[in-house]
Amino acid sequence: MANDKRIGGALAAAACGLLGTASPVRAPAAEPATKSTDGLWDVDTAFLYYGESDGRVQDASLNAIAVRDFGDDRKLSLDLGIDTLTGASPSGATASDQPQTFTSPSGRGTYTTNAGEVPLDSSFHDTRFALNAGWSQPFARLYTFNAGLGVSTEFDYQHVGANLGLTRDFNQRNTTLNLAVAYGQDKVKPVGGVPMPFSSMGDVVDDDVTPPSRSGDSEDKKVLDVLLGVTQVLGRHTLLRLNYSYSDSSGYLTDPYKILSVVDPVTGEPLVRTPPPGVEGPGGVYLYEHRPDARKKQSVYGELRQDFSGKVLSLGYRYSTDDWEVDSHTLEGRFRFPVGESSYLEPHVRYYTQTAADFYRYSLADGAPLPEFASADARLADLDAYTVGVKYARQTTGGNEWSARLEWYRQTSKAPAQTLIGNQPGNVQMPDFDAVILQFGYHFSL
Amino acid sequence: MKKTLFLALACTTLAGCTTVKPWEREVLARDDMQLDANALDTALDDHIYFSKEGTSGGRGFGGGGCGCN
Amino acid sequence: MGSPCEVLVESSHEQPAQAVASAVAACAWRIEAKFSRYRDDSAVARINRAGGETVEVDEETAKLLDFADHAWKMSDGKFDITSGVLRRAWTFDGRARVPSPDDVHALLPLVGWSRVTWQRPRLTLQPGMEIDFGGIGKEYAVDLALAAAVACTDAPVLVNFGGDLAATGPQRDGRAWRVGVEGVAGSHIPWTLELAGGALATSGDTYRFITDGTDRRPHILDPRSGEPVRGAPHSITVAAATCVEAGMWCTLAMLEGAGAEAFLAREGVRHWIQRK
Amino acid sequence: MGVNVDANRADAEKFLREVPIGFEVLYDPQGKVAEQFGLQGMPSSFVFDREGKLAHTLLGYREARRGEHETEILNLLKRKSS
Repeated sequence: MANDKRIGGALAAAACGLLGTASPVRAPAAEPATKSTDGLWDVDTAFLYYGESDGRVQDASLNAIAVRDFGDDRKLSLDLGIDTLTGASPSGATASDQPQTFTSPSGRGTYTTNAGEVPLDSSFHDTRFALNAGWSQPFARLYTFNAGLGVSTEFDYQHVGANLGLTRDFNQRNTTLNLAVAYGQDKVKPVGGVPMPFSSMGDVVDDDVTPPSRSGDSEDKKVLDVLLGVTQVLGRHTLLRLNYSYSDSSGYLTDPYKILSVVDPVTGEPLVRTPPPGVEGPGGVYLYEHRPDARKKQSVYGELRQDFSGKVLSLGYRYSTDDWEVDSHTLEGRFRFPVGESSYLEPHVRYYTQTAADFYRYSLADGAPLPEFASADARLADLDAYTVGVKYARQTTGGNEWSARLEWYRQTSKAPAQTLIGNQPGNVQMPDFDAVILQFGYHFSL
Repeated sequence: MKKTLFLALACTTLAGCTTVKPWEREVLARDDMQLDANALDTALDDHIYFSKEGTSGGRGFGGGGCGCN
Repeated sequence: MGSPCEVLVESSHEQPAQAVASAVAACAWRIEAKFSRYRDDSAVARINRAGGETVEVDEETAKLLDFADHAWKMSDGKFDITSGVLRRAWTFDGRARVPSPDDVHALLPLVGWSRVTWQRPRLTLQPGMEIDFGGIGKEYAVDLALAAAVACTDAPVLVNFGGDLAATGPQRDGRAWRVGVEGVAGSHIPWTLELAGGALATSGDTYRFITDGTDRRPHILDPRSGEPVRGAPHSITVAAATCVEAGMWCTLAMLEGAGAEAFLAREGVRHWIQRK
Repeated sequence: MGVNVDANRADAEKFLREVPIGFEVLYDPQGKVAEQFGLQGMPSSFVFDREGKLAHTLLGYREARRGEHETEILNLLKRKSS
């Protein structure tokens, strides 16, 4: 036989001729293939819509997390997110029984709020890109090390962050200790420049002029987070996670777009101001807020996961306290139960409550000495929030999964009584809102 | 005080549990029993709550790096 | 068929297993009866008795002859179903009997498919020539028996005729069938192969060999020289889609002698070769 | 030989259908064998020599150490029975 001649095809054809149709169709003999996840990307994608009532903030985002296992649990993860935010958010100014006119943050124009409405700044829209990359790998059998880098960018905000983590298993892997550190460096570049603390909202200026009372173009903020966690197996069906975290923020923690109304110390009504003739400007006195330049926060987080023969209940609780005196409790529950062979439903509830920051003010009284710090941001007031939602997920025959999630969120806030002035206690209007969260997800491998 | 309480709680759990043997983890190994079973959902939620509420994080380093707060 | 035959049916019910067993047995007996050169009433015996006369053969025999014809062409004459007469000089029963070169040369004129006239469905051998379907018949029986089994049941089935075997697919739980292959004579480690479907065939001197005191001579003869192939492995096992193919690969590789490994590797055939 | 320790045998059978393996599997739903061997982690492998003596214990599985394990097993196989 000539050495270079291949006869496989001819032999197969001859065998086929011999066996004809009597030959059963069979898979060729092969060693059992080991199903491997090596060299595959595991991708979780989601489209999320977040929409607040009354045409306030709306946000649409696309997110993808891709994880690749390089074997032996050495994993690379890439996390990409894009979101576009539009709509109006509360400026911090109080409502009034008169229409109110404000200068927009750029200092180039004005907007007006109707009588009896909470002032919203509608110039608020932005697109954010975020990218995180992480690597995790086990070493010395019981340890896992992970590290990550992240960046995000917005029109007026930049973030760079890095994190490191170490995990060790004990007690036949029934106990896992986790220590993680994250450091973030952010840069704020507010539209129109960084307003000086408590400077008053100025009149409209020309395009080539910097609005008054601006201290510069940008400010920095640093955040150091340390997290210590314990995961404990409590039984064959029960898992408990406890975290203690410490967060230290410093630098520019003020919101450059938030203002406080200056009100009559007797009536509590916003002061009325008339801009100079021929000049557009605010119809009241509004001061830019000023927050402390440091915040130390501690929190304890516990999560319990319990299996009830295929149904999984997870309960979470977080207590957080900080030196701004914002103390919060969060309670969260999810219950996942199978529906049919390849689907599950997961109702979700969440309750959140917080106390106001010690420098929260509903407004500032005219003529009174300025406090050291003040903010009328409702997110720093006494606040309650509820979330109720449900998720439905279904596995495709190919092993991929799509899901849909619909949640409803209601937030109500309250200004602490001691921050109210004059007649305010009877007619406080907080920027409460409802929102829906709609998410579509698809999980696949490639 | 709070810190002490937390550490005491952790110690109790470490010591006071019957050990689950390596071969008894079939339920714990299930995807839906992983603490990060809803990783993307919780990350997105954390981001929303970060921008709407006064405190954030706790579960992990959730929600930061955004000018929305 | 001169070798133990078995059929494995993975079923918890007795009835389908019985039906499969009957079908496989019927198939085995039919082919044994039709193509055995040891039975006077077989189709092969009728051809071999013709004494130079033209014989008209039935469709099934014609297909086997076509296959043999293809194999002869493919192997440049190394595979030849007329080489059986050489056995008159060589006896593969383990006794030490090495024939003289003269004995062998005297038989060579009776060997060679080129001396045969095959015009479907008519076959004419030279007087004194014989054919046999060794190296095809048993493998063909395995493939047919498996087809017969598939017709009776959906259950996973493995048919094993003396080490040549074929399976419908993996076992019910997805595991491959484990097949023990007799090791090199003298060693007691049977090694196992996995078969998740398709067929395995083994060719070698595990059972039958003669020895001249120095050299173990496999029962493969080169029809062109009449001599056993030198440097042939002790055994060759090949996996292929059908048993007929697997068996033919074994035989062809055996005929390559020392080049068996290179041959199978070049052809990209999955194989296991044992040498002493 | 594999010892499966799933409490529910159907789970194991489902897995085996997806990932066919070529060795015998014994079922130990109560974990008796696991207990006997004092299993420290999953998966655990125990390699015995020709005399049936425990030669190696492998805890966990690392693709990177596959060659090492193969060599160990081949060395044991090469060793003649005494």
